[in-house]
Amino acid sequence: MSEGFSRRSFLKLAATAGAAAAVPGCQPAARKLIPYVVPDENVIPGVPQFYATTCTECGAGCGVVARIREGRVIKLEGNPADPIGKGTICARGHAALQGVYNPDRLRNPMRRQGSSLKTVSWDEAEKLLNDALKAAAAKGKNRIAYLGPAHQGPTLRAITEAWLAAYQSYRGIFYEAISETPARDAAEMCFGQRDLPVYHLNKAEVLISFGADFNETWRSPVELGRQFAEFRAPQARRGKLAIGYAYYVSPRMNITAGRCDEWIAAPAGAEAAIALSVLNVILSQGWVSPNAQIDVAGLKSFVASYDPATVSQQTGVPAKTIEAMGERFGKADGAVALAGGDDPATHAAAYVLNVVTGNLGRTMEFLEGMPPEPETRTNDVVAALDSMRNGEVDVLFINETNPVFSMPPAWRAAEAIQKVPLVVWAGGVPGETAEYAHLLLPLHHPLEDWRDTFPRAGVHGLGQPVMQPVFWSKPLGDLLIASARESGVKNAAPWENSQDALRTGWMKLNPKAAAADAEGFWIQSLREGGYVEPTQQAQVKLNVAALKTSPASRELPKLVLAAYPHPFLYDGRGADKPWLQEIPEPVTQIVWDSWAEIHPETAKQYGISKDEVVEIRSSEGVIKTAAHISERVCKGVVSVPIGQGHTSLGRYAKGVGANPFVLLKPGQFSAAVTISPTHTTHELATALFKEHELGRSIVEAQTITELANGVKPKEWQTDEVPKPYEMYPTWQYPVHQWGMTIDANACTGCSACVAACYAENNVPFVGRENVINGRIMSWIRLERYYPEQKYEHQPLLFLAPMLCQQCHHAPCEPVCPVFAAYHTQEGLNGQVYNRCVGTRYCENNCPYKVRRFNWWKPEWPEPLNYQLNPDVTVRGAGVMEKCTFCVQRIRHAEINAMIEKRPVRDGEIVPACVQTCPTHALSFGDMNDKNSEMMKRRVATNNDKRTYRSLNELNTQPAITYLRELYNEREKA
Amino acid sequence: MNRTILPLAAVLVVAGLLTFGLSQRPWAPRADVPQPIPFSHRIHAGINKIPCQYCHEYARRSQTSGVPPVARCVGCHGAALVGGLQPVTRPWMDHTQPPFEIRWNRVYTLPDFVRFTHRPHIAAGVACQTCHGPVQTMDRIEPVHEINMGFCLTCHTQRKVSTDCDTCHF
Amino acid sequence: MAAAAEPVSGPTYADIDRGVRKIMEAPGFVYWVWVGFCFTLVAIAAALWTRQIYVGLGVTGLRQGPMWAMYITNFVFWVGIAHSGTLISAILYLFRTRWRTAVYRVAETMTLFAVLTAGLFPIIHVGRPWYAYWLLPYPNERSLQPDFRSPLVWDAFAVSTYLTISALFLVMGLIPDVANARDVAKGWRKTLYTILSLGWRGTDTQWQHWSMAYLLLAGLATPLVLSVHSVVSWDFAMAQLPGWHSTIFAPYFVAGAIFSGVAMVLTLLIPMRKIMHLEDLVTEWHIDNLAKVVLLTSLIVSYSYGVESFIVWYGKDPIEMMTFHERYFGPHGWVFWVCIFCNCIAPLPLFSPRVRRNTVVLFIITIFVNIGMWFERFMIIAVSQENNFNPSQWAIYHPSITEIMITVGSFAWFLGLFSLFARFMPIISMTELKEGIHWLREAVRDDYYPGLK
Amino acid sequence: MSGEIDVIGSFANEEMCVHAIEELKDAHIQPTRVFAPIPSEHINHALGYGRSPVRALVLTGGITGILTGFAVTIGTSMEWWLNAGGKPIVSLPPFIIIAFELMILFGGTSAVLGFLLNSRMPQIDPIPGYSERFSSDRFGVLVRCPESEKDRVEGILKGAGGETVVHEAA
Repeated sequence: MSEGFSRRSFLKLAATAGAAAAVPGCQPAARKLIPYVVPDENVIPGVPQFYATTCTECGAGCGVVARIREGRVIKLEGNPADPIGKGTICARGHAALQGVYNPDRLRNPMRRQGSSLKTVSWDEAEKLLNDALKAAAAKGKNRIAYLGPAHQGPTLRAITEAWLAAYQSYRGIFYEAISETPARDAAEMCFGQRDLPVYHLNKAEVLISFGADFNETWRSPVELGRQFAEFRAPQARRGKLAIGYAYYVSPRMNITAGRCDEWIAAPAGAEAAIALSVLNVILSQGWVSPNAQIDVAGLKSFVASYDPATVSQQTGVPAKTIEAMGERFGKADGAVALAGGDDPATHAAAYVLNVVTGNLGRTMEFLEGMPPEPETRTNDVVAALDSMRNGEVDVLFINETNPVFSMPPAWRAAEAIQKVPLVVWAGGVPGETAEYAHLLLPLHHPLEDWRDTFPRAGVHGLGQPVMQPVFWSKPLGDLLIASARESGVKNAAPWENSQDALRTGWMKLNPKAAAADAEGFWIQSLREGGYVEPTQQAQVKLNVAALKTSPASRELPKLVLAAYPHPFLYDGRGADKPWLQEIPEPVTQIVWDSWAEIHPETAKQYGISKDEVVEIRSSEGVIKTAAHISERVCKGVVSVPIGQGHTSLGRYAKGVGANPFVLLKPGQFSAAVTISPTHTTHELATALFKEHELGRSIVEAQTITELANGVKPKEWQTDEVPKPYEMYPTWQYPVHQWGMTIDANACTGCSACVAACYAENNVPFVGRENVINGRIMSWIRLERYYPEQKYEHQPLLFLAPMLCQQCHHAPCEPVCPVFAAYHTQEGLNGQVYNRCVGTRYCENNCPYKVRRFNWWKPEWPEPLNYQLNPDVTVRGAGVMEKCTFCVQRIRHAEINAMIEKRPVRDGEIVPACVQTCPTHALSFGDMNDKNSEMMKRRVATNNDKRTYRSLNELNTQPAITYLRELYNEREKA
Repeated sequence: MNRTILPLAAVLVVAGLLTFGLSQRPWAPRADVPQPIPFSHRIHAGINKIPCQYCHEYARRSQTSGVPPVARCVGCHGAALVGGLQPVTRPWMDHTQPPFEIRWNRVYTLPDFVRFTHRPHIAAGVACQTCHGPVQTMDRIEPVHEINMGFCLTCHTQRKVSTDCDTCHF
Repeated sequence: MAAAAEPVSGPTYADIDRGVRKIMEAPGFVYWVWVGFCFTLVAIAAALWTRQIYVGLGVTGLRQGPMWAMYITNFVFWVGIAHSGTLISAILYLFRTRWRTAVYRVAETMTLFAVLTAGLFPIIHVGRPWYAYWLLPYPNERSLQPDFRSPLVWDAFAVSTYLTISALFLVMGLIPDVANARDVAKGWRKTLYTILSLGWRGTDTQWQHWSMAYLLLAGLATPLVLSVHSVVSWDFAMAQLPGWHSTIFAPYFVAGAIFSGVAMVLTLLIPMRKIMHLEDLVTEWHIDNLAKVVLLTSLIVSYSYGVESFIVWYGKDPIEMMTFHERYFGPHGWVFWVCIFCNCIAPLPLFSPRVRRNTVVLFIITIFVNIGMWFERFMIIAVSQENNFNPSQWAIYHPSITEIMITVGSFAWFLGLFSLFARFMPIISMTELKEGIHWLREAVRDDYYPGLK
Repeated sequence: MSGEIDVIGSFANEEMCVHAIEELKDAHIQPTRVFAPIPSEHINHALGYGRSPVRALVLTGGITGILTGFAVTIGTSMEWWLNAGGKPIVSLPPFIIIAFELMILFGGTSAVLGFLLNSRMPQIDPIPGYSERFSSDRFGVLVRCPESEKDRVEGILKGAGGETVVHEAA
């Protein structure tokens, strides 16, 4: 960003450009043209720029490329140079934009006076902070506390620690509500070191996940999702076409479980027992790999009390199932066990499972040079809270973290914070904790700031600001460095500012070490968004001696709460972003709410009906939320997603749903609860109505055996149309004929495509009421169907993205009276928004129901509208809209090709959904070009035997061809 | 007979006037837009033969042609200091505006559901004057052609380039 | 030809004139209260519509899935109502049906106002009503015209043609009667009737051309009326939605239209006859014949229901079968059973002449038919969409207050206009009653039906 | 012109009116104008009228409608050549519907226009000899004749059962 481009001019320009490009049809366009005074060499108005940076929405640290138009970041896409995301990001990554442009972001420093907040200047605010810090430091050591998120990057971490040191404090608390501590504890127990392993699911053929939702929030979902898709892709194994066999053990069937072959319904807290029991089976059956070189006999005592029969009795999981899991896992050529959740025993069991079957170093490996443990240990967190409560802390600086919302009630965080004389909260959207702050400081959003990430050994992400700040905020690093300098301690912060700090730290990575090349390295790192260095496997050995005693099994209460992170809202930090609120949770398809998922039998037992508000009470607290009755949750379990129930955090989060943290004991995500119906109902908003496909070929699935034998699945044998039936001469598409191939088998339900579409195409979000009223606007949705009982074999879920099929015999087109819906010369199902009268006949006649009508004038509260893509019309009220394979991108590529006098290259055009799909389930290309990647995909490795077209019997000739979902036949129980 | 014809004639006259009045599109933007600076394209592009894209430098690279930055004006007019052009003495000084920030009034506006891009048009060798008229003869820019869909189509049809709707509407 | 001087019994020309002119006298207070009530409802509906235009169709209960519901139901309902008018005035005219003379003007007026009401609904229904004119071809700089392959364009043509032709037909028939009224009227009414009568004097040449024009109009209106509801039915039949995509729709809709329309004629006629004391002119003989038409068309409609379901069952298309299963037993299944009761069962008592002659019972039956036929359209339009191809997108439609009030407003609009017309225009054709005075007298002389003096 | 008078016979019913016309015809007197409250084929027949030219007009109108229908639909479809759902550009079956509707529309309007033109309507000027009862319950036969013929005509009319009025011709 050039110096001459001031914040003020940005806002002005953004306002003008925004108004000119993005207002709905009937408003007058901006009538003023304000040129630059001095033009920025790098900025061409109307041409996007791309900056590589990193995503900090979770700890995975994917690299992203930000697309900038006229100084505004309008879209995030994965950085292809990044080894984690490999050019893709998840829904949460996309929604980072709504963090930048969140209308509820703190706009300027504020000070609490009495019950009201008063705007103060930065000078005033900083003086207040620094004076308090100096006074506190003068009083003694450790009178200052810092509370921040664990994944704030090495540089900021260093700055924070230097700042604390300048004021003689070591109370830096780096807190994550959903903690990796159990996994590290288990690693310490098993291997004597606290690093976490990295996984290679793609190298396995059997996978067991004990509650690790690796497609949603666990560790690095984009990377693991990609590996999982590879694991599930059909490939020849031992001369047979096979796909990986996946088990998922958890109280609730989440979307990760839904993509596995078997979901083992276990009550919350029973995962460890089952994991140990599987280990028991493997050890007792001797399916131990000779390569593992471990003392099997020594391990047997570790699992002694967990023979399948006993565990079956405790948990209700059939012994036969456990034995089958053990057998598959033990005999597999490459297997991986993953563990999530709060119980170190589960993690330990999973590690041991991987080790004994010889998969250490294969599907699971430890690397040298892993980043240090980012989280503060629980004991230290509690100690810090205690000292606050005892009045031993004078200044508490909170960065983004929301302890009041996410800490267990037993810790009484709010009470502790209230005891601190000066609470400084710094961040974006003020949440519950900010309510207790005396001073509120707006921080740069990570996309406006310099930062680095160090997600795992060998991967360093470098983030640069991609735009000028939207509000009157400051970077946290700068703030802390300046503050540290104020302390008077010499060389307290040996950096000029946070950029300098980042650069200083970054230069240590320079492999050439020659100072002369420093600038080149820096520029290259900036350009690539980071630096990747080769890694080395760490030599770790299972410490059998530490595993002598069998872990005690958790007691399983009669009714147990299973709280789990919402796939998009995570621990609640996503709740302020309307996209994440509006993208349906993939299994329940519920939006803008929290819910208590209860098995029908349990519901009957407690007299709970659908959508009835239930009161869930544990020893810690009580919440009320609506019941969602589903067979996809274990009996005797109440499953509540974490993330909602905010009483603050902006207009989109406030007052939505309930917060299950209230019910939890420290370090646990399950709790014994009682549940009682309240006889009031609260409709859970969902965009999908029927659960079953009713025998229609919308999402098809087949077993791997059927695929190998070239047999069509039984359920959909009748829909075959022998040849495309044409009543009229076939329409020719001489130049291009755009099409898509969607591998339903690779779809993990992560919904990144949905988020990408929202971002790219200016799709408005509508809110809960409108979703209930059937007015959700997303152009692409995950079509989720549950299997019906009547078939012998069925996958756990039918799942495929459903978007406009761009039919060549489009039912929507000839019914449009005004040619608003028509077929373009390149085979697209065009929609001319300005021609649309709004008869809605097209949507009536669309069998896929993928057209969306603007029931209201779409609204993006300022400054969310800055995110709007100026290349796409914002549709006004009364207009039908739909997916056009991102026609603006097609047009852009075609213009480029035309100017360069060459044909459009395969892969040059990538619609937003295709671009972002972590598993590459979607691919786009020219159907005229048989060599395009997309067309090849339809025929590659038996894929020709699993192609289908959605609702083929209607002969709509869609341009989208799906590849059937694949699954393994299960043994009959 | 008069009693029959007169009312009919009155109706016809009113209808004719209405049709004529509405056909003048009273809601359309006015053609003669005053500008904050008496900048003359005639002097710059006509007499001094400065190429269009010298100032409207983004036209070949972007969708917008770009309004020249003040620095571009200073580039030539500032050279007067070394004996080149006469400096403009800013007779346009408008104290209601921030210094150096010229708020031009738009002459050409397109509805935002039309995606017009200068780049391919320049690449295809379409002269600026094709749409903007003989700018080099105008002191103050006035629209010569009403830039509507019919205008675009005439040219697209003649040049046998795409007239598919989604070339411009998406 | 009967001898010239034969003394006549029964009503004379003058009796007819007297009877009709009496209606056209200045109406009383109650009448104005009623008209005021109607137009207040219209004003409420208009206000709600204005709001709908301003904020968007979100104020309706429409949603993903049922994108068409109450508004289009109303459209089809009102077009259907219109049809009986043309049937009675044009088709029965061509057949020289005797009993039509007294009731045809009522039916035709109803036609005009029903089409007028119906024509509003597509405009109310669309997302951007200010562009609704794009459905009709007109010269423009884009040279872009509607897609004539779209059933909605056929609809636009059919309905606007229907509106024009039925208005012309009504006006044509009115001219001699308005001239009649002109000759006795005073004040502003005289001016009004003078203008509307276009200088009609009943001369031989006027009658000669009038007769031919009227006959030809009737001849043109006959295929038109059949085409209009066929076209309306194709709005649905051309779509591939199960429950819509059916070849029997055209005759099925036409029969339904006549059924509902004749019922509506009776609904209007029975109270009007009572209130305005028209028993002399609109005799029970007329009513009886109308009731017979209701019965006949009811049987056709019942048959259509049977055939529709039979085809689905016989076709064994699983998706269609499921749609029909949902239609009968789904969340909106009650709509189907309301239709069955109102349209198939309630008219059955009309087999009895006693019921046909009992105006109270007949009135109740016609109300049932009106309700039933409204729900039939609702069932076809909304309920079919609720159970579309993609089960995940199934949805239940709940009308919003806006839609309900606009629907109520449309009835008020129709009744208000009709009431105004009935008191200010000759609502009974004097010309045709006179023309067919023999039949009227016969009905009286035979004393077949009491009621005439 | 002077000396011409209008003799108007007024009859209570159609039969008498027809009778009077026939009587006049027998006396080689052509009734100038007949007023009737109802359309009567008998009167037309008695007057010796043939088929109305409205027929031909309606036929022309109908054919014009069909041709317009096909011209508009085919012409405008060919102009843009837009593919909708893979259907042919010139899809005759739907165009037949448009042509049919236009046939009715044009035919119907021609019928009304034909009627108006042929019967010289709208006409505000009074028609000589018209009496208000002729729109109600009387049939009138007007004979314009020289004053000399008055008695004979009056005699015939009265003989047919009418009451007569004599006016000076306008």
